[in-house]
Amino acid sequence: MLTVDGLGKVYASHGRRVEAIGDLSFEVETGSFVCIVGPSGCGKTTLLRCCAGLLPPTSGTVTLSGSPVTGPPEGLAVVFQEYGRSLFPWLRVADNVDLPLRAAGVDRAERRRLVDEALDAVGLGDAHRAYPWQLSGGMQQRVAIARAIAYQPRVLLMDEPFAAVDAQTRADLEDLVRSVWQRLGVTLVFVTHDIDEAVYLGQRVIMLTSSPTRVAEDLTIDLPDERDQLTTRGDPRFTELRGRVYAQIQKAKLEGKAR
Amino acid sequence: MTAVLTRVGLALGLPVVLVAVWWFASAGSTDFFFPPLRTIVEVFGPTWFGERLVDDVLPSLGRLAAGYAAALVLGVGLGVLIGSNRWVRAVTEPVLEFLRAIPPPVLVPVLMLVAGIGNGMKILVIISGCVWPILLNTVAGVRAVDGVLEDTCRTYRIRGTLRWRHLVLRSASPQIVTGARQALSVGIILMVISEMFAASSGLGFTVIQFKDGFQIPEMWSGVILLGLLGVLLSMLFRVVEHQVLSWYHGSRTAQKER
Amino acid sequence: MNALLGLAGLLGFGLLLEVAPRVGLVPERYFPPTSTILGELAGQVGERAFWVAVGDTVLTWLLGLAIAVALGVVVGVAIGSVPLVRAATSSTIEFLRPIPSVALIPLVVVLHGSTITSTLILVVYAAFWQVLVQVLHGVADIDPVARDTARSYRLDRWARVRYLTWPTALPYVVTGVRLAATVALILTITGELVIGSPGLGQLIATARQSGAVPAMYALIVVTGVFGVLANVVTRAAERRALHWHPSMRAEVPA
Amino acid sequence: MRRHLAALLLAPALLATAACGSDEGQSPNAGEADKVTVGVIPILDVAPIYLGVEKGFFEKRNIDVTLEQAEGGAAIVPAVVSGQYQFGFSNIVSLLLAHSEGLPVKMVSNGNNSTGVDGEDFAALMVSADSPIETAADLEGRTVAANTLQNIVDTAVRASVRKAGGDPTKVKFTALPFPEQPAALASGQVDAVFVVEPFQQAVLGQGGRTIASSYVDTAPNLTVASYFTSQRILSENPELVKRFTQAMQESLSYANGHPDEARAIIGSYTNIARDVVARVTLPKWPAEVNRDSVQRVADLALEDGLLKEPAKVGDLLP
Repeated sequence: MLTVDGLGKVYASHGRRVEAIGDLSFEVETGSFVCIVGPSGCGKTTLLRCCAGLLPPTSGTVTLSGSPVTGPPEGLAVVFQEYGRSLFPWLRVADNVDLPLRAAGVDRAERRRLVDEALDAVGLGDAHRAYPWQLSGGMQQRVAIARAIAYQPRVLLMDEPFAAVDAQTRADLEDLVRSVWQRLGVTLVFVTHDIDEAVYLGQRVIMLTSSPTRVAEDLTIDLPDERDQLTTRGDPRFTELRGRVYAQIQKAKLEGKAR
Repeated sequence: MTAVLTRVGLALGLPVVLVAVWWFASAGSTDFFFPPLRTIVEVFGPTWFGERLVDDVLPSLGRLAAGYAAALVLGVGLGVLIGSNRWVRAVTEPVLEFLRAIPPPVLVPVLMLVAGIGNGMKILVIISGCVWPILLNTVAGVRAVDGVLEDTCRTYRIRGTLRWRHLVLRSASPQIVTGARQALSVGIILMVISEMFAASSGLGFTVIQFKDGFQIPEMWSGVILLGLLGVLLSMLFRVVEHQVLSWYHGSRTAQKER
Repeated sequence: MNALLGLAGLLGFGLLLEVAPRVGLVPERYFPPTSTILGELAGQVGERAFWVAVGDTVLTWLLGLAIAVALGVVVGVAIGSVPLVRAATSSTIEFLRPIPSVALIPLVVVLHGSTITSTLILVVYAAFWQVLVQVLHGVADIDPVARDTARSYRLDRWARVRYLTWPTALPYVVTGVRLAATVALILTITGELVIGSPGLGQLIATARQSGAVPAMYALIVVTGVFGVLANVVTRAAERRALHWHPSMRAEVPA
Repeated sequence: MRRHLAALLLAPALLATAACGSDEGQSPNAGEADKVTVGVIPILDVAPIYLGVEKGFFEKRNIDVTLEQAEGGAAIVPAVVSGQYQFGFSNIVSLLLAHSEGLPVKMVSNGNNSTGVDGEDFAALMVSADSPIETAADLEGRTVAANTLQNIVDTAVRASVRKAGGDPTKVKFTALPFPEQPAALASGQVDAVFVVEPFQQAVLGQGGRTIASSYVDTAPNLTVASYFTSQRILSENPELVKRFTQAMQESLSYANGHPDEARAIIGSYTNIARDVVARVTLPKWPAEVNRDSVQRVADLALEDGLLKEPAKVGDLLP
């Protein structure tokens, strides 16, 4: 269980205080898939970095399985938005996936198996020897996902991972993430600014206000577990949920402007 | 096929023409200080391929190699230390900028006082000149490690040696290589200069001896040998760079095409 | 904040060099304390010979730099504008460039003795390549679309150089000047030191000959200050010349 | 190729600095004094020419002398040949080498000679006080510092080694300027030094001891150095050379006869401290070159392998 309790983050620079996150509290059940959406610039990335232990909060706490997060905790993986910068350009694809396992002290044979499996799972079974920059953007993000899979995390955080890939690739990757989640049984927190994506992917959607960020609404997505791009998106319930999230975000934007 | 021929022709054409011009223009030269190229080429072999190769050329190159290697280790090591700490960086930066700005040859007389006139002094001279470009470029490179990659290492708990090897050093390697290239030309300069000051062997020493003994064709051959060595070492450097930085050039080309 | 820390660093460095010889960590004879060096420096600054030497050094340096830049730009634009010439000269340039300029020392001494001319030859030789290579990069960097536009508007050759080649190459030229200024200073001082042409380098040689260790250090400090000045001035010039340019170019391994 | 390129590159540099360069090929205007530049080394040995200029020995022969200080004889020879200087001062080995390599040089006057007195010369082969080296023969396998190699110094040291019964080929030489030799000797970086005045005084001051007077060992009353000019000046203006030689001879004789004035003038063109100048041993300044000693040095240089073939000494001598 991932618990965010009273989280606040204030950036102070050049004498100006910018309150990025006001007061955020929510919980993510172990093994669940939660999407976080909010208007652009609402501090989604800040929230995710606090959860990952990459950024110390100004106030409040993040707790993972009962222990407070003060630095990157064990068993947590992050897939960053900037795939081009999160992969080591000097390592081949397989070595990129392999490096965290080496750091974790996994033995060679096991590492090999995990790397092969993870790359197969994302459909890159034949790209072991390529360098990341020889791949397209979508494929690079697949490598980043494979790296997370091979790491076998208990919690997987994804920070707008598909913001920079084209629409068709994006649909494929969404389905990939769903299947990975179902197979691995990880706790998945998925940050996005895309409302369709959030509703399509998550079991729950947490909507945020403009900064200073608060939780605007916590919505359960009662769509069936088996989802696919055609039928799920055609489902009237999908349209309804989507409309609700959309309205909430619009409201948050307006409030944000009014302030 | 024709494309290859054209390229070879373009690469060799001008050098061949220039050498030919030199050859024929100097053929009948009676000017003592501009001997015919033919004479220079004739003395080149006997002058350098023999005892002098072992007694002068190799010791010079050995000192260069030793000094350069030490400067690499020292420069990269200190550079990583300084570059990865904001405070250390802020404190040392002006001092380093100053030390780097000192033209390295002026340190020769000082180092002679301190380290005498033997191999130690000459290696120290080479280190003292080569270390700065490497050090400062390493600092800049380490400083510019990508934030996302840094975060990636943190979340995946990649630490210690693995982190130094696979994140810090590799990130900084394009800049380290730039520094190393600058250091190489400084090193060659200092190899020669240190031998012009006090020596009983070495390339620089021998060339000066030829000058003092008025053996002008031999002196020219020494100048040419130094030039060839410079060219050879820079070619060698390119081969190594190609190995070390293939990922860098590849990713840059990929970026440009996108 | 950083400036303060840097100042503290400089002071600390000076203090270290003051204390180390005083407490006997290093022999004072070879490592005079900072105060001695600075005192000596103050003494030197009061002497005419010092300023004459400074003048000679600056003259050699700037003259060499100016000649190298002028030659580098003219030759670079001439070679770079004609693709065939560029292709035909590239191997020669790649060969001549790494030739260490100090290899020419015996030659210039024999030909010109201990004169400023000798040192100038070294300076120009070394600095020329820095400029030339940058200019060639700059000329090669011309946007093909801009080139086609210029052609379609039937700009003549001179207008193309004036409005297309030159503005594109300018940032590279400035970078070349910055690199050349450093190299030129090194070779100026080296020439004076080794060849004995008049200037600061020769003063260092004289100080060495008479065993005046503090004077040697004082003069080395002066050369360091020159180096810093050269860096600061040329970097500022570079920023000024490039401020409009999309990429403040870093030196990339080419 | 490089040279041509360099020449091409440097044409503007040369133009720009023509003012500081040489002005060769000047022709004497009737009535006006001939302007000549003489390349000298700032050491004791050239006191006569400074004295001669001061005393007007050149002026009265219608020669306007400018003295230019250079690093060593090896640097002066090319400058004289290229016309940058009209006359120069150099040790005789450098001249013999230059001559044998085909450089058109010609001696015009004696320079200076050793005192001829063993143990009381103006130059000496010295070791430090605690050195086990007793004679020059003990230098086999040892390192000796010489200001520059391939000149009179290493030839003379080898002569001392030979005289003491040692094998001169087994002595190693390191090039080190005179001023640094005392310190190098004291710190043990070299086993012996060959120094001239005033550095002889410095080594004596630190307790060093003389093991040989190498110039004395080389030849009796050895001519160490001489003034020379180029064949071109000689053929274009033989009359000027003649006047220069006469002025030089008068200067040499005067200096030889007035050592106190010589000492006084040394203080004016060197930085040697007054009390040291008073103590140094002065060379001898005979007016005529000791021809036999030049021949002897030529023979030694041949034996040492410095010269490839016997020198035509007669062509070089005035």
